[in-house]
Amino acid sequence: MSFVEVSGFAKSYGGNTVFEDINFVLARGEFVTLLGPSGCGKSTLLRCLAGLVSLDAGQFRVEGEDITYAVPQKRGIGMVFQSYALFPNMTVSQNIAFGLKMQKLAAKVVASKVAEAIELVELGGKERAYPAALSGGQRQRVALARSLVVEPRILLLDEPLSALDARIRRSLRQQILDIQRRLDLTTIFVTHDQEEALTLSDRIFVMDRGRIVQQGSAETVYTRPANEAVARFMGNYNLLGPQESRLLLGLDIDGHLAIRPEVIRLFAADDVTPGLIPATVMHSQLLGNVVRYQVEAKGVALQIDCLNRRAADLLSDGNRVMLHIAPEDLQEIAP
Amino acid sequence: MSFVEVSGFAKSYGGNTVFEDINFVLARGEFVTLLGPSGCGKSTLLRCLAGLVSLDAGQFRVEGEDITYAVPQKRGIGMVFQSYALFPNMTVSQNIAFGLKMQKLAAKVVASKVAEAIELVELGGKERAYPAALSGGQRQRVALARSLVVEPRILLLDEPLSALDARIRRSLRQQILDIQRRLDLTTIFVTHDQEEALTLSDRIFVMDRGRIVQQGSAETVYTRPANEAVARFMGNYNLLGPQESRLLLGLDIDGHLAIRPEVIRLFAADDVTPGLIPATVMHSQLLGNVVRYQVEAKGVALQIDCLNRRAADLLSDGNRVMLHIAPEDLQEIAP
Amino acid sequence: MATERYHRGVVYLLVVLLALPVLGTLIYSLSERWDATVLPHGLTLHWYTTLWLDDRFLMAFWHSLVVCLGTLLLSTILIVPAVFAIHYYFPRLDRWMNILILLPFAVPPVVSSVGLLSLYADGPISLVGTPWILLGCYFTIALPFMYRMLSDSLRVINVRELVDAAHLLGASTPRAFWAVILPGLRKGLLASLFISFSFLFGEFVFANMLVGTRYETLQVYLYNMRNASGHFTSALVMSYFIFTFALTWMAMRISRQERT
Amino acid sequence: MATERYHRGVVYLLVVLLALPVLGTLIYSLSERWDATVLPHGLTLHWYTTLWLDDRFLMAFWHSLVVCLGTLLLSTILIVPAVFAIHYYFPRLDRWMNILILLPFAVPPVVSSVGLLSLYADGPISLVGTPWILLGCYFTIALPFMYRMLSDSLRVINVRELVDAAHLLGASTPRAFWAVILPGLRKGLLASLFISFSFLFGEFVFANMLVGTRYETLQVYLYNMRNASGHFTSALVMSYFIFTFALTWMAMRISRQERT
Repeated sequence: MSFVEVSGFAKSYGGNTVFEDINFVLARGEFVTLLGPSGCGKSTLLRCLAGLVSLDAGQFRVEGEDITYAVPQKRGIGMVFQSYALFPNMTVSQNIAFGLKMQKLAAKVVASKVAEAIELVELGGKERAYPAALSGGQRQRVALARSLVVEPRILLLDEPLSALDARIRRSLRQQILDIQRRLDLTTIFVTHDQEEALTLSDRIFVMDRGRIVQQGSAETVYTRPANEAVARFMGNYNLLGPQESRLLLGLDIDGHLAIRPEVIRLFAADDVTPGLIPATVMHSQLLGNVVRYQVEAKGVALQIDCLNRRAADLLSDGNRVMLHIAPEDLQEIAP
Repeated sequence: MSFVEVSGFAKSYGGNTVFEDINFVLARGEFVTLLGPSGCGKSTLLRCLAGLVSLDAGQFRVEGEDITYAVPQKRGIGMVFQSYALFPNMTVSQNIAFGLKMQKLAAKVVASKVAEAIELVELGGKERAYPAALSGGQRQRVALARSLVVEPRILLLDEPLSALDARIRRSLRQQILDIQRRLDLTTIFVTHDQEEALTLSDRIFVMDRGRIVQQGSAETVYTRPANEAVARFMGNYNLLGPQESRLLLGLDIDGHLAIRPEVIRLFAADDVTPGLIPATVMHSQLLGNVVRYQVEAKGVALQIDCLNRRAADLLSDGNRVMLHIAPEDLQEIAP
Repeated sequence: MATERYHRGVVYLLVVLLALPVLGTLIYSLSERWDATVLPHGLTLHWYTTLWLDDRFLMAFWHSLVVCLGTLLLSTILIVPAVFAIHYYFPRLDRWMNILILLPFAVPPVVSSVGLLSLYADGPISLVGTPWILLGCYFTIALPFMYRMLSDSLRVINVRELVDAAHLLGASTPRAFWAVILPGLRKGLLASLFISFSFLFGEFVFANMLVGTRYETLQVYLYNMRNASGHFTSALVMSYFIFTFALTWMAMRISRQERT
Repeated sequence: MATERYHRGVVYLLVVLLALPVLGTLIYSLSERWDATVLPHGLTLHWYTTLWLDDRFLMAFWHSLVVCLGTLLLSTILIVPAVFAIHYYFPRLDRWMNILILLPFAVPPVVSSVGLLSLYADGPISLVGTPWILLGCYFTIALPFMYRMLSDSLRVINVRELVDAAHLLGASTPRAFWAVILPGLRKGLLASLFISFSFLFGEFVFANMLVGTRYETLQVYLYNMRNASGHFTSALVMSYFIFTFALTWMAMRISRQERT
């Protein structure tokens, strides 16, 4: 028996299918990400899990108990919203205490649990501040503490980092992961950001047009995308059509061939090792730690990522190079 | 004589210095980026160049002509705003035609120039659309066309891509660069995004607390930061204090030592080449094309970026490795 | 669910409370007699034709139109540039204006009428009894609506940046105002004019106390007719209601379009 | 620059237009005589003491307070749950409510008074002449202000998400309303109550036409005193002005705090 079992979830609004045929199981303490472009149905799915939106079909079990039709108050599910949803008329402490007060716990117990939660999210000193006086990152940490303090069985996070700027996003991401590991909390994280999904998750569920199109670890989803849509969404894959595959590699393939830009190796133009493919640098972009080259090899345009190791090693437009693509890095891919 | 000469620019509001001692020259057709964290004064500097905000001190020459006190209408400067600033009551064509009509050009000339500009920014078919009906990326292209059609001597771009999502941002970035190259337009681009600055600019001016702290090419600014603030802002530099330098490398240095995470090379734990430093992997993060390791070597925590070439090559937490740091990659840096 | 039913009930109650008197008046105005019986007797348009052929009614209607439209013209000329000036040059003044324009709310018409009457009673200029004094008073009534709605319209369109953009493209400030800002105000202006019109058209206290029958407006006529047949006054009320409701509806349509 | 000066001029003109009558009345109320001379004669508080020791004035003041506060209590009980219900359960209804609440603007008090008078004149229930009928009429006046301001307050606080969050933390809908939504409405509610109060307190037409001297309110008293000494009425006007201006200022303060 799995900790969480979701089977046959389906939902539509006025004839439009939001999602359908959603099935997955989670182990206790697992961190999974629902990853997909905006409008793929992932947020609505999360709201259905929380009981805030009713399902059309499906069954939802947690620890064997069927809670498909339970009211949100009785599910034991915590949720963090993209817009924080902090109670503006309450201080940080009062916000965090709200769920405990609903359980009618003694004031002393409430106070000690709130203090613990505030320490957990490192907001000491902000107890009496109102949400309006906090930064975005601090607000989201209050929201996190408020959800955690009632000890939910499952934590749902609905794009919690989208409204924050890049630096805060990275540090809060790490903090969420640390807390989740420490509490061994079963967590579902919704995002449209690939890097977020890759760095956080035990498993990634990729959603596309209302369906889960791939479930797997970060490495698997990134390196073995199930179809073209996943490949396009996950990285900057070079996707070769049948004709391009023939031109570049002399292979006869019906479908598409995917090659990640970071697996292609560059060698000097005078390298005579057999199997190398001659190419010309068309354009280069310094992205920081990585240099991205656009090259042309046998009439096929390819993108190659290299580390930015030494300024002297950077290739200029028009430079000739040799490429090496290992056969095990070629992937046939479903359309 | 340089195309643009800015000397001694200073501005303060009610006792607070916004910027001071700003000096630079630009060659015709140069693309420079003003890069800095928010609140460093870069946007106000841009508005001063446009004549929208008055200067406290300084001189501004374009093609030798002193336009320090010229009204915005007479400067021959085009500007694109972060919020687009499109005229909501006018169609795309009317927006683009506005500047030409102010010059009282014949209707026929206006029409042909507008058509040309629309083609330049690839908005054919949208001539009669109102801004409200366009996507963010399309709006910014209209704003770009509107500024370009009057053939300004200098184009100013004030974080034009900040309001757009990641994919659109990347493609519009490329489009702006292509147009700038084609028209050989002297351009000043304001941003707080390092990647944007690195990929776009001939030169980057790094601003910090109202001053330009470094001017140089993308490669120079990225690989040779002038001080600690620039190093922290530009990348994920490993910054070692005097004690850490001694521990890790046996070097006696007063200041800080900066090492970029992508220049450190990893070797197998059993490699006996002299000069290698033994280390332990503490943590790894898959960022997509790059894997980021946190390692500990001789009691010093380091961050290392590697390409994500093969799943089998990924190191797990606790793995032992050997590091190689080339002496030429060590940089002493001003505090 | 019980909570939801309670809430739903409150909403319906509100609707009924608002609609009932209107319906009663409509039936009354269309019936020949409705005395001690529960249901009215006889359907007739007699009361409506009597009303619309009455010269005094038509003259009062005309007076109201002149005063209202005059006020709106004056208000537009004064308030539109003022709102723009405040938003472009002195944005911090907007806060103070929002208090200032509440003055007319703080001083109800009876109070200011009595005040104005005692001020002008012995003064050299005799505005009392002329429509000119109404123009001034009505201006203070229109001001809050117009200022607020125009100010809201401007807040949406980021005046400073649009004018900056127009300047950089070679436009002068007046040119930028006419070409870029005014069109954005058009719908807000129309909506506020409609609302002000229906409010001014219904103004009674100033008209009665300061001018009275010397320049009888529609409301004063209506007041003086209050002892006529109930059916006649109901016809008057319904005519009026339909007229201003059509106006208000147009104002709503315009302000809704503006939002999209 | 010429444009800027023109705009600045318009702003000053507006301020003067609004402030001048108030200043004149103030001086008049504090002077013993101000007849044919340019400047007033003698400084006195006589007119103020006369006013505040008049029993009829105090009774009228009391009547006005009772009717206004009664209306506000009724409005709060009905409108607050209605606004919440509309925003939480039927958000699309908000558009229709915004039209519906304009009905009182479309039907001016004279029109509805005449309508109500003819409706009730022959009817079995005789509300005319009692304060109860004022309560009903005043409710329709308070409704637009209260609905609009409360609705604006709710639009800012994202009702649905806050209630969802409260539900997930174990709160029922009524509990979520009391603990999370109502406190957010508090300031908007207070501000709208103040505005409604100063508007209702200044209402004259309904009070005079439907109730008159049978339950004399402050405005009716003021109207009936209009032929008293100009100095006396000026003192009345100024007392009134200071009272409601203080109220309005409090309302502004509260609604400003709300925004920060």
